[in-house]
Amino acid sequence: MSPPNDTFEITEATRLLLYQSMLRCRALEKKAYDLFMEGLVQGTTHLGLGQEAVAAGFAATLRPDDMSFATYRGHNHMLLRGMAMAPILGECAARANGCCEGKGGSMHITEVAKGAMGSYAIVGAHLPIAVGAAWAGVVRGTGQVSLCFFGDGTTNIGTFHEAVNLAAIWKLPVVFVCENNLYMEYTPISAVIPVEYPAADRASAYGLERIIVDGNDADAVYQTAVTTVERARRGEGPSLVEALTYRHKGHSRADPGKYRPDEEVAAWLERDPLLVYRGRLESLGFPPTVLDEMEQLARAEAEAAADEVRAAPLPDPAALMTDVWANGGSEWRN
Amino acid sequence: MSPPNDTFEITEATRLLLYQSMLRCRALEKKAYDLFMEGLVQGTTHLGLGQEAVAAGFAATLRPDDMSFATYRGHNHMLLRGMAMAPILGECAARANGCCEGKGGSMHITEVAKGAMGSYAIVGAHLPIAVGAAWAGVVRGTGQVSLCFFGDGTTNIGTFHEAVNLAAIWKLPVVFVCENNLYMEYTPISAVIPVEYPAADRASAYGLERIIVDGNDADAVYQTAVTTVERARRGEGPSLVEALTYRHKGHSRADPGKYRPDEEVAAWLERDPLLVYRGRLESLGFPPTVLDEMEQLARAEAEAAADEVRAAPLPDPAALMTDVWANGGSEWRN
Amino acid sequence: MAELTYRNAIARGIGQEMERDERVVFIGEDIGAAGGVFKTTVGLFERFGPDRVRDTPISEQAIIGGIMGAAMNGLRPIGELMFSDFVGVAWDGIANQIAKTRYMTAGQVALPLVIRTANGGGTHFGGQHSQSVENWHMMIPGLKVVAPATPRDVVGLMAAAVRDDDPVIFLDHKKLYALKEDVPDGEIVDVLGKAVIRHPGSDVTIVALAAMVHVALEAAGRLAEHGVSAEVIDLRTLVPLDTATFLESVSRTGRLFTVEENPRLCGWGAEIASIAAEECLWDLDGPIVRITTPHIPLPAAANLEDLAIPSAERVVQTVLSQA
Amino acid sequence: MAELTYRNAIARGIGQEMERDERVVFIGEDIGAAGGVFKTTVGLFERFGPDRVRDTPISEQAIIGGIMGAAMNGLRPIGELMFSDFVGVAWDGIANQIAKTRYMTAGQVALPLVIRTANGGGTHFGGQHSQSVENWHMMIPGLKVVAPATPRDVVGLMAAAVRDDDPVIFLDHKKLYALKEDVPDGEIVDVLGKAVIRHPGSDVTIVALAAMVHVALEAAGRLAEHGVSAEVIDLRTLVPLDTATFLESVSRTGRLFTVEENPRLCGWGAEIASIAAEECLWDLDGPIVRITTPHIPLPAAANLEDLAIPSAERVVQTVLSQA
Ligand SMILES: Cc1ncc(C[n+]2csc(CCOP(=O)(O)OP(=O)(O)O)c2C)c(N)n1
Ligand SMILES: Cc1ncc(C[n+]2csc(CCOP(=O)(O)OP(=O)(O)O)c2C)c(N)n1
Ligand SMILES: [Mg+2]
Ligand SMILES: [Mg+2]
Repeated sequence: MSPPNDTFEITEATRLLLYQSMLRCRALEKKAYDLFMEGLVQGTTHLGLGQEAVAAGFAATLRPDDMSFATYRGHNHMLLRGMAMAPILGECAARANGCCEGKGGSMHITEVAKGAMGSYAIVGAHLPIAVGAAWAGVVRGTGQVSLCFFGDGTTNIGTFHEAVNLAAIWKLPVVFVCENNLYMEYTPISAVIPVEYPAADRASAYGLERIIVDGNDADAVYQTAVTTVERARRGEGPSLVEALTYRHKGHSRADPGKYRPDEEVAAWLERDPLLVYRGRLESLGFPPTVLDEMEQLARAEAEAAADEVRAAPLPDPAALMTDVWANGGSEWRN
Repeated sequence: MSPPNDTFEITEATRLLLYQSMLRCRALEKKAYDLFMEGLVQGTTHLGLGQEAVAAGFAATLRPDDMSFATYRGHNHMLLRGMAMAPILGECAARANGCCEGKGGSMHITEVAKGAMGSYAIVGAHLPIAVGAAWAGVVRGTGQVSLCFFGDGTTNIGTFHEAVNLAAIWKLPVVFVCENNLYMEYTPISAVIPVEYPAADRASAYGLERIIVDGNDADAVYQTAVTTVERARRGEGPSLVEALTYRHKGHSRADPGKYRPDEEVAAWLERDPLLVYRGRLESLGFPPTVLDEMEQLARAEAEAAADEVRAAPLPDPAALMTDVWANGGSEWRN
Repeated sequence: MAELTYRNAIARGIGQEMERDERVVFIGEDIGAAGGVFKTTVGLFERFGPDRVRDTPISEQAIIGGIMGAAMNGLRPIGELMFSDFVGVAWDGIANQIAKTRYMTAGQVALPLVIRTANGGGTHFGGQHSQSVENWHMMIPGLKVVAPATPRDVVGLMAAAVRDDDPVIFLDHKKLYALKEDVPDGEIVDVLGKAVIRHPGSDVTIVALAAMVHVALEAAGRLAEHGVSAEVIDLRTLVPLDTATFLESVSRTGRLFTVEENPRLCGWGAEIASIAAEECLWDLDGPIVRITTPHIPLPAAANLEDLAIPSAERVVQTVLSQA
Repeated sequence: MAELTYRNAIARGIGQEMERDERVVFIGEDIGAAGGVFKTTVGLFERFGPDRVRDTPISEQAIIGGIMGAAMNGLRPIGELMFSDFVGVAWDGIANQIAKTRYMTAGQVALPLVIRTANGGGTHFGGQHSQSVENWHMMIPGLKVVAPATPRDVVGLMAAAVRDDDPVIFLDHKKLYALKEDVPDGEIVDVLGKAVIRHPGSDVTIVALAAMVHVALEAAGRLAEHGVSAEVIDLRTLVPLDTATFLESVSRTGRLFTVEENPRLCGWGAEIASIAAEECLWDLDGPIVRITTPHIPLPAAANLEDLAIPSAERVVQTVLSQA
């Protein structure tokens, strides 16, 4: 694992932002979980509980016009681009207040106006999309960076290869971030790759540097994010980052995650990114009361959002036939 | 470039076989070219003129039940699995005597009974097919090896990545052979890859060795073939070989190949694999008269095949509606 | 005879065939130790071991190309794509390679393989995990297409699919996984290309498939209360297509309705309607009416999805409005 | 007004739009310096430079995903797939991502993009380089589908496609590349969703598309000699579909024939026939007849391919046999 880049100091303000970001992610997703339990979520949902440090570290480096693309496990990434919690939870519950008015569902959290360019439900689909968006930024001279988050299992699908290659040859401002949480759905990634690190050990195939970061350490992620985002912004091309992390829950709502050895789960729970970071902040002298208060705030924000969802109406039946086309409608004939 | 493996001697008989193989490929494809000129070929055709050493070197190592998969530029590979010339030329001309009765066309030369498992017209399609065939051999315990030939440009498509990865993790007996002839259709491969060697520089992404061979030197190819095919046969898994070579003509019938610098073409024509090999054989003391005679025989074989094609009828109109299904027919309703 | 769910029928059908013929192998994502993400393949890995039941990487093109190659070299593979929407990722392999290779090689290449996938909506998974894609395959010459409506048919049609020497797309319907019925013990083997009349009737013919069969049956029950006798035909397979059964039915009833889960344009319903409009026009006593999902992607929200997919109520109202 | 080939009309159409709007960019394999493998894009690279006309690797999924992303971030890209058969390699991107994303995001994501590709048979390239795939796209909600029959329409419909704020599949037909006609100078802009009557008639309505328009026109000429007055309708776009034009025609002629290059099942012909069978059944004086390629992959041999694809002779015989 590359040592955290310590050529620059992380400021106190950044540290608080990172912690706050993680707390908000955690609160959001716990609330999503509660909403299933209440029977408010009818489809599926994929939580990033345990992977918050990756989302926090990268989000902290972005400009408002940068573009983030994520998977179905994308709530955290989308939240930290500035989305409010209610439209995220509302979409998980497919309510009218959802960011996609309930038409997308939990796997498609999106708010384009905030650079939350979407959550994609088909493995690998968004990698070339993120590349194309970055290219458009170059053509238009905007200086935008495109962030693309995906899992370890995604490194075995064809679009991964095509997208990283295209970004590399066109030197596009894309940061590909593989969140290696050791599993696809039920199958461990180690069973289906011939190398140790699914993303990092493939970087050289695209002329890229091998970058591995502790994905449960928000500081380490942040430093890697600064380096790779700046590199992209300078026009020096894409990076492929592998962040080692773990999901606390099963793959999706339907999965209790029983295929994982108890000791493995326990070891990673000890390395919970929030615990790790709280410990660091305390040892750096941040007062526990402030940290507690931040946590309270995050929870209150999530609870308020959940209340909004509970009160939100179902989507208007008229929404069924809107927004297939740019004219707002769905007519295919005259 | 790896030096030719000289841990074993190439026998005289093998040398003659390699030369004869190349002569036959050359004669076959020159004849295919003549047949266009005569207006007998209506569709397209992609010649491997200049790339014969790759086909010869690998074919010389195979067992009859091994399986070769190639691209539209696959005439040579299919020929050297033991196909006769007439069914190949007949298929190029889409005549009734073609190996696919004229229904496949020049891009689909196939004779399954000979291990000539087909020529595939969509870039990358055959890579996973070759992998699956190898897997079936393992399940059935046959000891077969699957050979998969493709071009430099093919290394950028998704199936390349998926197929090589699957073969690597399942340790399947596949030898992937990238014939790097420097160009896709009109665009040089160097314009679209971020590494120097499109296949070799990606081998490590699949835990495989980096293997580059002079694809215009039949001995070097043969030695690499022996090593990689034996490795596969021993159950030690796939190899990814990059053979450096050049096509003498344009990409296909429609392409005069004008985008290539004259000096580049000239330099490669000097390194014509047949010239190189003839020189080597002569310097090893093989009598020129014997070599000339071999050349005559190859030409005569091709001329006889061309005559068969010229005399062959068009496909029977009834063939239109046969062989969609295993029952021989094409009915989709009762 | 014992009660069997549609879900369990899948493993039973595959198991029956793997037991019988050792050339039958099965690959896909999470199908092995995990027993499938819908628990449709539970027990197969334990019974047949990792050589014959094998988890793959997330590489659908390799799965599809892989079973094609395996079929070319002596196996009779079944490949699973987790959701039928994912055929898009492997569409070249399905539509261009598997479907066409026998024809393009003048019969040299045999491809006795099955692609099995969880199809259909009604589970609120959103637009990319809910599609009915049987039409995508029906459109491609060289593919056979099976979509069972009952647990018994899952077993019998799976056997027929595996034993068929041509590539078969086997679309089990997610919404039906919990459906139960009594199914005979022992081997069940059907033939492809036979529709069944699930409910005889004399006033109108309703042609349906998979989950829509149950919608049509419920509608037929309610129509009876309105004095309309509806015949419900379950197509069971789209290719081969049992045209005789529905043409004969229409010749008796004079009215044809199709109930189709797919988006509207160019579906199997259009094919059925066109065949009838060409071949039994003079038997018709009124327009041919297709009841389909509108031509829209499927929404995630339950209330919207329920509106989109044809319901018994919609079928009843449509038929009555035409009476 | 000058003579223009269908082939050159493609570059003219794209050039017209790139000139007008600098957000229009164009990517694909060998489209730049090489001018396209069919020479359909000659001159664009020289005119607009490598930032706006860009050669890609052989990575169709990246091309399609790439233009989607580019459209999300302010461009109006055109992506070329060299042969339309290759949409199979990128089908997830087309059918699941591009088609559905606007709907799934409740209108947030605008995708003003064009996928341009060389479609159709008659050039003896074999089963994987000759398909007509307009039906594959018509079937997917969220895609507009354009298939011009003439050089002028290539320019005008390309302009309409590029200016449209929705994803448009633009299928130019390989067999027509050499076709010439006089085309007005200056900007040409059509609207999507307007069919044209290419040949007025009163006895039968023949609906056709792209290369089949010319087959239908030739047939109409010959039918006239047999005393049958055939109206030939060129649909020009499948989505949006101009149903009014053909329904009105059928209401006058009483007979409907479709001439379709695609394999038989579930094509646009079936859709047209179904619409007519539902909406103007009482106007019909006889069965609706679809003339299609049989449900087979296309063979490479010229004599076989010519038999497979509908010919003027086949149209004439079919119409006469129904008279
Ligand atoms: C093309 C495709 N194949 C399979 C799936 C089903 N699926 C959804 S998530 C997933 C596992 C993905 O693993 P990984 O990339 O490691 O991401 P993670 O879920 O661990 O974040 C699979 C197989 C899918 N959505 N798309
Ligand atoms: C998926 C796909 N994309 C594009 C093509 C068109 N095409 C045919 S050959 C070719 C170039 C292939 O280059 P390479 O792999 O280097 O093989 P070579 O022709 O040089 O042997 C292209 C782009 C195709 N057949 N399939
Ligand atoms: Mg994972
Ligand atoms: Mg090449």
